[in-house]
Amino acid sequence: MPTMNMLQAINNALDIAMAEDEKVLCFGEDVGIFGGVFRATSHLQEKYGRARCFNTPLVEQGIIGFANGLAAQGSVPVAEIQFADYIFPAFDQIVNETAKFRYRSGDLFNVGGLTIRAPYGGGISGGLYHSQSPEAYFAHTPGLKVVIPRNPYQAKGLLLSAIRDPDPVLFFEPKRLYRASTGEVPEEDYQLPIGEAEVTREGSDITVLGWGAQMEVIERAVALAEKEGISCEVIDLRSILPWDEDTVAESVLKTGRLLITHEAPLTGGFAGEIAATIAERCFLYLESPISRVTGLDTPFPLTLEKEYLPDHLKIFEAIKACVAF
Amino acid sequence: MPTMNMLQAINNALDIAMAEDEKVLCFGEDVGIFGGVFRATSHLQEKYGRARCFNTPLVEQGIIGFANGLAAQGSVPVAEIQFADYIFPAFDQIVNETAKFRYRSGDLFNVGGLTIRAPYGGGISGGLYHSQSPEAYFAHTPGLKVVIPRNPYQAKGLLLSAIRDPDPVLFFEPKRLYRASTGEVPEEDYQLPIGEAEVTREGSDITVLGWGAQMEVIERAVALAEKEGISCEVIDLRSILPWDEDTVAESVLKTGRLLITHEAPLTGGFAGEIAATIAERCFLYLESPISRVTGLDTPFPLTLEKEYLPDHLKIFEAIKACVAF
Amino acid sequence: MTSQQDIHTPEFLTGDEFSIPTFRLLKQDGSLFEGATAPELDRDQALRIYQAMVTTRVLDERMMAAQRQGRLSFYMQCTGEEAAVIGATAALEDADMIMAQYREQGALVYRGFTYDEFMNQLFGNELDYGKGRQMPIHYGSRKLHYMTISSPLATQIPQAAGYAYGQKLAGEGHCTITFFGEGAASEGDFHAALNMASVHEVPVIFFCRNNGYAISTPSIEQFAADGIAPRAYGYRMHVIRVDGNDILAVLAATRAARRIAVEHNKPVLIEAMTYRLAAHSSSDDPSGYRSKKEEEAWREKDPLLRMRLWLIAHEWWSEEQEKALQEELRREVLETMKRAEKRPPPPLDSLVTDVYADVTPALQRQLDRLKTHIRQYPDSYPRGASSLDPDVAVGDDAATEGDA
Amino acid sequence: MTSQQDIHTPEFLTGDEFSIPTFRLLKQDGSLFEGATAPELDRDQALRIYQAMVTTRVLDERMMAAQRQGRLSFYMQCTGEEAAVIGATAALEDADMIMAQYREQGALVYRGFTYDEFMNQLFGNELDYGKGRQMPIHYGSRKLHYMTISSPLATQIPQAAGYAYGQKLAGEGHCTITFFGEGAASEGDFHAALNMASVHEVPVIFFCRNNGYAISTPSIEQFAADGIAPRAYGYRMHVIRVDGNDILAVLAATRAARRIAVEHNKPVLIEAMTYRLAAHSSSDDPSGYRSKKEEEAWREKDPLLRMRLWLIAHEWWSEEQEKALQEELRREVLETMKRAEKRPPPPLDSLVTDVYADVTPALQRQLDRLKTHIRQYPDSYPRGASSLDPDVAVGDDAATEGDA
Ligand SMILES: Cc1ncc(C[n+]2csc(CCOP(=O)(O)OP(=O)(O)O)c2C)c(N)n1
Ligand SMILES: Cc1ncc(C[n+]2csc(CCOP(=O)(O)OP(=O)(O)O)c2C)c(N)n1
Ligand SMILES: [Mg+2]
Ligand SMILES: [Mg+2]
Repeated sequence: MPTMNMLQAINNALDIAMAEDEKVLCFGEDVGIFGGVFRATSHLQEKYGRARCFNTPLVEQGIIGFANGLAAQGSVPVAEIQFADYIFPAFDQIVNETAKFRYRSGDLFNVGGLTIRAPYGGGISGGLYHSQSPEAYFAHTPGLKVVIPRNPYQAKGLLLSAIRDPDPVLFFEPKRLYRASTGEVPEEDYQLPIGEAEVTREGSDITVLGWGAQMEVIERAVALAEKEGISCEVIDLRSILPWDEDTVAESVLKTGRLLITHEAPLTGGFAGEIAATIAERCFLYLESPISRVTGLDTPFPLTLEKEYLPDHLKIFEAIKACVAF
Repeated sequence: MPTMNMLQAINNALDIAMAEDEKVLCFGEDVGIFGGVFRATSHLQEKYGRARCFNTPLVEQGIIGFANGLAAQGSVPVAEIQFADYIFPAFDQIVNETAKFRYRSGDLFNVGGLTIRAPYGGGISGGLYHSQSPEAYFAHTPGLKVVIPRNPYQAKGLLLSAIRDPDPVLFFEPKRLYRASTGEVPEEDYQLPIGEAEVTREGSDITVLGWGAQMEVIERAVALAEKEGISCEVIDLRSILPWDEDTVAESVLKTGRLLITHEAPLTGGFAGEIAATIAERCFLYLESPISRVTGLDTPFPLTLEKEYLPDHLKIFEAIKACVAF
Repeated sequence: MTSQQDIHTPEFLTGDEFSIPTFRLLKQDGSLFEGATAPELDRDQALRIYQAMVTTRVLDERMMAAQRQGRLSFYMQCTGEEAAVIGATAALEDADMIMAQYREQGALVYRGFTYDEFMNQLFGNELDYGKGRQMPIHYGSRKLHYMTISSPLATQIPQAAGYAYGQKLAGEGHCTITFFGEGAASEGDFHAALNMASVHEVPVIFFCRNNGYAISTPSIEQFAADGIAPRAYGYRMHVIRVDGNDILAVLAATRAARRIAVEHNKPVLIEAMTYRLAAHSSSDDPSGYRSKKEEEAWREKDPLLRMRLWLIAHEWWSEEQEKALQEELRREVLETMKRAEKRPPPPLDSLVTDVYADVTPALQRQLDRLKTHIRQYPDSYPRGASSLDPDVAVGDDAATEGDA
Repeated sequence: MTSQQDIHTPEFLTGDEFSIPTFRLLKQDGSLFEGATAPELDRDQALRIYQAMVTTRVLDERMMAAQRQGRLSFYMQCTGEEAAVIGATAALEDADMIMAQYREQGALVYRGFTYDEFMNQLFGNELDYGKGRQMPIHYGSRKLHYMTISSPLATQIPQAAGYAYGQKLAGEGHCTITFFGEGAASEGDFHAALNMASVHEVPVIFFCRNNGYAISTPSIEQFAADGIAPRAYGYRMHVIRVDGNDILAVLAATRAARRIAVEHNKPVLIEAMTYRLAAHSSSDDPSGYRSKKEEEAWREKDPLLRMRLWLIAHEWWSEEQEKALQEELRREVLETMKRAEKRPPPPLDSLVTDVYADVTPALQRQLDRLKTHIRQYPDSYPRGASSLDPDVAVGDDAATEGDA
């Protein structure tokens, strides 16, 4: 099996989807001949022509508006937003249009073919505007699906599922891992399920839950915890919306403890939703308060980024505090 | 003391603020000679001239961009968004600009003078796009303040505080109550604190928490509960961001139970944040799971609006379920 | 690509040096302007157009009255703008896509949306294709290629560009028309749409109904320029301004625009100068912001009257036929309204369907809890309770029909 | 207000019937075009301008080199566009507001931002006015009336309209200039800004640097029209296109624009035709999307050289002075860079200040917990830990200085 980094896996998924179905189109700022500022769309214009892979003018609300129209028409647009920080000009097209298209028309029309890709997250010295993790903004929006992969294998399988999913999917890519994360990725077509979390490590003392780039951070924290004799069950949520309550609840019923981590600020972050739901479902089984290890309630900083981020040491300490509660 | 409805109280607050400080400006779609589609800005153009109260072109991103610039310059803009459902085209200007202006410049510049007013919420047969409660989208954004009044007295005092607050404030007005809610409102200038919840009724069995139009719904539910011998403590959160953890936690430490209600969909709604925080802070004192009574995880419907809304009966049943847990 | 000419003194341009004329064919008395030629139009199509205009007018009058009687929660009239909307639609092929703002019910009438279909949407009953989820006037029809209306303004404009791009790739010779008001054209989405359409060369017609007002805001507070038309220069887009109350001019202009769009894959902007004769909506009262005199002046330019006079001059129509048609339509409106009012609401399940292609387990749980609750208090939720009773429960022929 | 003229045949316009010339004064050899008159410019201001151009160029060259050496995380050059940015700034009063995109460091240099101030921002140290929160090149200066840069494109354009509206109400005769690229002009905020500015008659200058590219996207894929300038017609706004590499033309055009803005409260659009000679940023490599030949052709239009030749012709400058200035500046860059690199980071508290005017109790608790954590692992957070040691802790003179 070939080894790929996450960008290669994404590029490969796009390539497979475009080869298979000529209705699949890739576009966004600089995605054409240049292949995107991160090169996720490299060579696609060469292979599939300018009509199917192209640069757009610099206007996110237009990109998504255009994509909504294409999807309603029956095409399968995969629109790239250059950084998740720049998805907000398209917020209205996404939350008022994409999300509500099917519902408001009684399913006469829908934009289920739409996939929106955007690199998200910190750890790359990006400061306020090249670091944000906006998944919670979208997770409050019924009608959308939100998916985040943790490694190249997941990225390819989930992206292929997203493109073929009958509902619109926001696909956030942890850009810190674009080149840093490598692994074996099958050459052939495969899909991974949307809406299902994955237990990546079994354990008995505490459930540690995250998604995207935090999974790698969790692994480091858990290694420290295991050294201290704490047995951790690790879950990659993968889909933020809809999210897999059952898998998480089942795990917490077993471990009695839950820690959730994300880079986005604490207040209103998606960890709150998970904590609220699981605390309700597992009320009598919780042995300690659900712990949230997240970014601070501030914009994303630069020089003190390391201090800001929910790193393995903060998670490790929080695991210990839970277990010692 | 005169009796006013909520629109009159808001109009009165704007009038006082404009009379006192010539830097205060009111603008938005149709706010000029027409006085706004709900008439919240009636007569202000007549009184203070077209330069200080005016119609804008129909472009929310422009309204807030313009307002951000005005606030940075030292003016005190009070921008109206005609319906909270139409605030999303301005989402980028609000979450990437308004919220981060002071932080990113190290306080060289700020838009603290800005207030954004918008009618929100359901119950008026508005369907998908004249009913939304978007407070949770903004509550995930450090740098913003989010305030929601429950009645005319609160509306006037909180709006005057919002206008004079050194930070930008989103002021969501429960439009269902615009004319329906009336009460005594002092003629003179007064302010109510931002960031402080208010205990509107003391009780011992359960804390029932909400904001805006839900407060009236809570009162009806609580009246039913009291008849069954359940003593409810009722809290109006008033500020969604920053929110008053201490007052809520203190109440729950006493009652041991918490119910939170809002009209917005459950998943990612602000009740999740409150539940997560309070469950952590009051872990050992909770006698039943924190209950959330909210809108369904769907867009806002029309014909079946009554079925969709978290009304007094649903809250009443949830109160009973908590107490019976 | 920019022009190559140089100047050596700093001269500013403002666009005042050229002006955009208005294309007109038909005078208010039903005769043609000197030098004007009517577009090709046979009796059948002429009558189809005219009858659609009258059908729209009657619907609007009656439904606004119904709203005033409290039978309907909300309504919006097309009144005064029928020629713009129907003339443009008549210039298209019936399979071309229409993405409208909300005041374009005339387009639907022209394509054959029935009074029953209108009423089901207006009353949000079980047969509403939109399953009672949107406010009145948010029509949609898949079979008539009419995209369901969405309230947020201007969002359909870039969507139309995207839709048309898909049509171009499909290569079946269809195009998309998108209607919007001069107010909505202030939104950022407008700029995005026109720019993307011209860069990507898509077969789309941007049809602006410049009716003078956006609710209470007169166009003079909406923009400082000579209408919407000169914006086309910013995108090197074909543009024409047309008298929106002149059915022949609208038809001819839109036919020509369609040719440019479909044959050359070039977007076109049409600005139709017209006037919103009625209030913005049933919630509005224009007396606070404009004069009766202004309204009267425009009432004299009534597009229906203008076309009727033309038809009568052609002996394709008569006052008797007019009377009969009006009476028939009025009766039909009332009958269909009564039918629609009486129909049950959509079933409770429709609260959670169509959020996703399939109902998620979490949503199903929310619905189940809601059902339990409603069974406990059936009288408090008469609409929801009605569909819990198996006898009353309805299938979803509504959606199926609309889909057909 | 729309034009009154009628036509009776459907003729479409595209704007091709008129074209927008380019205003030029200075030839590349430093002499004036025939018929051209240089704007009033005394030796002092001419040298202030030229030295700002050279200072900017040297800063850019050195800092890009520093980035390549790994001393700096990120950098963006103004190279090739110095005349556009500095010429425009020199046409303003120093108290006029500047709201720039990110490639306008020349404006700051002209107003007196020192190399030390640049370096503190670039290295995000304790003296950075922005407290080390933003990526390199996000400068700001309150005392120099230069709004702190924000990465999201085009957001500053409607803000500039609002700022200028406030200036108009204040009545002190100031205006605002906002700079943006031809790429950013595709954003919805651009349309919003120009329309609002012309409707509300604000003293703002919209200055578009049309440098041919938005990262890899050539302007031909950005818009189909003759540049940005014709968009002004859509707002009935004064517009001029100017050779952006011609310092005299930019100066003259912007001075004239300022007069229109301040004396008549009318917004003006200036489109400066120029070229981004360097890569988009230190993260970019243009060889993938444009030819060396194209770059070379533009390198020959170097705006610095053009002005230098003009100055030398006036005997206001010499090759010796040039050499001395360059050497001095290079030395200064290196010295200030070394100083800035060595300075400690902003204190840990700066993570939570300025989110609100006052730190909220909840944020204070988050900070306290963070401090406890860092004290536990000081070696893992060297920057954060350094300010926990009271000896190293710094006050906030940074902010105070910037405010002065
Ligand atoms: C994004 C958005 N902002 C505001 C509104 C509220 N609104 C509904 S119609 C309208 C005026 C539209 O005017 P115009 O586009 O000229 O169309 P007309 O009503 O004249 O046909 C406004 C402000 C909305 N529906 N969507
Ligand atoms: C809203 C937004 N979208 C995308 C980006 C990413 N981005 C940064 S610079 C740039 C190109 C800007 O081009 P232009 O406006 O022409 O300015 P230039 O770099 O040529 O000076 C892009 C796409 C951004 N910063 N903000
Ligand atoms: Mg209008
Ligand atoms: Mg550029």
